[in-house]
Amino acid sequence: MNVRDVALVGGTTTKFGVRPSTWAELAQEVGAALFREMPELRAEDVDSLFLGAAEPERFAFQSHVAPFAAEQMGLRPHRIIQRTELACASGQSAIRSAYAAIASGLSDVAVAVGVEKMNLPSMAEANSSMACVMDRAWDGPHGATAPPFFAMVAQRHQLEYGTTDEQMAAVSEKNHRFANTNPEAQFYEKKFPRDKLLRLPVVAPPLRLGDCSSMTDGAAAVVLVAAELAAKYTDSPAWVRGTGQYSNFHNLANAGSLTEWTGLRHAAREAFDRAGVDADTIDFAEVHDCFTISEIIEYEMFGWAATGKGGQFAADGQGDIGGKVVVNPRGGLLGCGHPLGATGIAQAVEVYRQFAGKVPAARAVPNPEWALVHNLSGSANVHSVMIYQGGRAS
Amino acid sequence: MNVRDVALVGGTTTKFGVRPSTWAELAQEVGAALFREMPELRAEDVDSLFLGAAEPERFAFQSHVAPFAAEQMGLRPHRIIQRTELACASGQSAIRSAYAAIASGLSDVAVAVGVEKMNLPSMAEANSSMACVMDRAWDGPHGATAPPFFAMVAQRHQLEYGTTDEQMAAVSEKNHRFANTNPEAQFYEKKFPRDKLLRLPVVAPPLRLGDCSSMTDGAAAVVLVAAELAAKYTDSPAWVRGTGQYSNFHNLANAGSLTEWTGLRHAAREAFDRAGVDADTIDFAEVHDCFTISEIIEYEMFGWAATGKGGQFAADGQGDIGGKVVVNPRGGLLGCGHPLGATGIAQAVEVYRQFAGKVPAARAVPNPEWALVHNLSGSANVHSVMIYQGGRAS
Amino acid sequence: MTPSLPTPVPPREKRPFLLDFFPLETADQTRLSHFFERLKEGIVSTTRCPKDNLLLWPPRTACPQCHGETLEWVDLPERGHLYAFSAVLGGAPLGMESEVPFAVGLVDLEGAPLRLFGRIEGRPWTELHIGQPVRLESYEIGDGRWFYRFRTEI
Amino acid sequence: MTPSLPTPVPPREKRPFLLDFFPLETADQTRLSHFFERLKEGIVSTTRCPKDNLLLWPPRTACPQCHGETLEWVDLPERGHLYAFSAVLGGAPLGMESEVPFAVGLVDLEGAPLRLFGRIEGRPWTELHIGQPVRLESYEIGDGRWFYRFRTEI
Ligand SMILES: [Zn+2]
Ligand SMILES: [Zn+2]
Repeated sequence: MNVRDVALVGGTTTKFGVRPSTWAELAQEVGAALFREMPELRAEDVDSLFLGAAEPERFAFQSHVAPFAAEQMGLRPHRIIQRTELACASGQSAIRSAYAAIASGLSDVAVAVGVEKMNLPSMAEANSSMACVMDRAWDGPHGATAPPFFAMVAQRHQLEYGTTDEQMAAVSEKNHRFANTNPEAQFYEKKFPRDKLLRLPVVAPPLRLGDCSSMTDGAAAVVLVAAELAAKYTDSPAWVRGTGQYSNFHNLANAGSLTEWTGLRHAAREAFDRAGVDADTIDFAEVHDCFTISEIIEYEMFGWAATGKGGQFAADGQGDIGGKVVVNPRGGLLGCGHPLGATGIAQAVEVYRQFAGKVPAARAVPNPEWALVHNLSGSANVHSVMIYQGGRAS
Repeated sequence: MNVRDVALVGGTTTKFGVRPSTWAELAQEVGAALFREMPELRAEDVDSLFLGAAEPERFAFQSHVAPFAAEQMGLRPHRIIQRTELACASGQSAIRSAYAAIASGLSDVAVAVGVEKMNLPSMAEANSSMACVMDRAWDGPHGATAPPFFAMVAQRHQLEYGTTDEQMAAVSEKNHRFANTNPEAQFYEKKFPRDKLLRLPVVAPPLRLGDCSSMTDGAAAVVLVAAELAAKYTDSPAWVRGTGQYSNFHNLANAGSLTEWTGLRHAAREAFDRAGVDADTIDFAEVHDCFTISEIIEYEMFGWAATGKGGQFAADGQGDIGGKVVVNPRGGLLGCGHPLGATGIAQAVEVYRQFAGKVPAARAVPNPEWALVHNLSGSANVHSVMIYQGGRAS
Repeated sequence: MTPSLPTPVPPREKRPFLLDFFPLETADQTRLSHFFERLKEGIVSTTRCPKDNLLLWPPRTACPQCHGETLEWVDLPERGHLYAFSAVLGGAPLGMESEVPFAVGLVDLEGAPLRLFGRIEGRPWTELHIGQPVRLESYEIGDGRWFYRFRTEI
Repeated sequence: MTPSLPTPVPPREKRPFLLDFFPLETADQTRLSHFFERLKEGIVSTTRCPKDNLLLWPPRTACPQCHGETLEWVDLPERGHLYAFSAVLGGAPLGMESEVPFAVGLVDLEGAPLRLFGRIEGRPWTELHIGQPVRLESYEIGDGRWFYRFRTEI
């Protein structure tokens, strides 16, 4: 049997934000929304379920979450069922697993779903759970969490390349502006002009509140199928063309340079090579802007901006519509919020919608054919990239 | 490109038991052991890492465990890195993911590793973490954990079919006797004759201590490669021939019959069909004896024993060497202990070793060609099956 | 259905959420707060899909069969009988150690197609038998929240 | 290297293990208990692979390069300088809220190819600068366990 082409044929997300819903209720909500969005999808045809979730064991005190999600969504997977975890990249991992399962013939119709409930009555407890994404026993006792780590990244980038707070704010302004077109975004109704962003409180110097993504509740789901089934579900699938990952280190002592993310260069190269394209081919990208400085370094590592010039690239609007590449038209993690396991799935939903012409004009990428999704996880110690091509179902 | 055949070409486990080692140290230990066991394996050739781990977020207060494990093992995965979770079946899920990745061409050489640290200074805390494998918010507050659930399964099987405590003890005696041949087993040096088993304290009536697997620390790792690379690593690979899973329910109210595990019948059928064999073809099986009653019902669901006759099958020694099918020659979860994520990997190690003739005579299956690995997870709400064939590397 | 005994409930030590089995029950945390409000009135209720005529447990916000989100609340019958039972004699989760030994069971409700799992109060596990009549009851857990359990009929 | 100040350490509330960042340090829990014994003597040490001449952090039981399990303990130099730093002004994990604001940084050790992450004590974050000299120290955390941190040179 040949390795099969795999199409992403639809998907949806819940409203992201501080939700008065449990993890189970978010899973039920996204299941109902998915079947409403895709009336041709029948539960009994879904043979496999891949759940991306980062820390339900802690945030929701619930383990064995793949069958738990299946019950909430009204699914009875009869080929493959599993949960994939890669912290902030757990959702993309679920899609990659679904891809491999379908390509290899193990599955024909798979749902990849991401669910995360992060807003708890005790946010200090939630912060502890976030902190254990890093090396808990050796870095954790010092107070290692994402904000001070990425703050050091920003500090070094500012020192080495002269990147400014204003350039970082340009990233946040763009992504929040795109989020204002996206009713599912956490900050859909909030305006963040640049001058306001620069007056927000400092969270971890030099990062201000507007430089950081949020603790968010949300869920998202997509459907992937073997090529020959794609036309049953859509006439505008997103084809999975390339994937790459790289894992460098874990303990912060082994990070090496904070500003040169070699793991991302490797993962991007692998994904581009498999897709047979390069960075210049990409029309739009959903990249991991957990912090503004992340998106700036990602411009550089993907090769859209020269090394050290990511800040200028942002300030020049090169990641905006009309720029070199449209980055985070959905609103990014900054504008949409970052429900860890759901983020990578929601990014893929945006890819599908852009290809299908189902986004408002204010964020529509003109004639998109190639898209890229990127997630980093932890302290940017792992990078995950997928490349999609739009096109007709065969 | 064709879907590729996938070979499991080697593996190893740490000593299972109450270990004076952290999660990280267990990962380091199994990494060192794997490279010692397979001198032809080079770290830079390992392109992908699949980690099976059930609850490191809770037991070890560590998330993002795939790159964490990579650092401990001295690996830098450059194709795929992820952790798979399916509670008690997390290890088998890692192997299935590695299989799909290699078969589809995403990976050439992958390590699937399972690590679990369960023995904590507070075992009540560990018990809470075990309990959240079930529906925490609705079944958990009542005190739902594995022992009382499987005790109800045993009670119903005894009521419906006349299964006896003595028949359950026969399973435990066999598996503990096999474990006495396995220095890596938690109970390698402990003898459990049937009369002793029947005098052990009751944990959850009718289950006694000897009917239940243990809280165990341990790690195990295997290497899977594309067919054309197999000969580089071994001349006696275990070929992955079939896989099947089924997910029925989660909340205990939706379990249906406690003694008819339809999910296992489905998963077995799927795996047998993909492998092109049936239950009678299987020479030996590593099945999920988390409790003695589980192995008895598994005899029935796989079709080796008639429905309701699993207890008699055990008492007759039909799962022993010389019986219809050799079940759990490694010593099972009862004899080896059950470090959740490591269990499925350690079962696969036994499959490899049996095919390679690397086990002591006392547990060697005569001329094995076909083997089966089974894990249930949670309240037997999910079943996972893989089928392996022994044979020369091509 | 009668609320639990009027004896005062001992106050409950506050636990971190990741060690607290009981659900958060207020409307800012769950869309199923009606269930817990009804519990305080002594009634165990659940949701039902009118379209599929399907009684659902646990209570939900979307039907697992038709995926519709229009469900209705119904009260459950309080009588049932034991389908299976066991007891926890050791190895209890954190916070339940002092309750050991305790009985648990699966209960077929009378007149509703549901088999609920729950704690069985009233008699020690050694005096239980399959088929034994039990009754659903609600109780305050000690910090203002309520839950349900079964009690053997006298 | 000097042990931490001789002022008495306030006793530390016992936390569940799944909320306790500090490692278990005794020989029944870790094969690296030597590290913690040495900490009590005021010395931060780590392991080194003699075969690869590789200094490893954190201390380990197996070499990530040659996969050998024969490592040796070496003491670390106590002086270093800040490679990067920031501070936690909010959003601290449970148990660290009362320490906010606190500074953290990556420190290049003098004379050893290691850049360690750690808490920076001695001066508020507003008075720190890249390149600032700091010194490794050990301290008792309040329940008999020890850990390490950095302190700015006066
Ligand atoms: Zn319905
Ligand atoms: Zn070495």
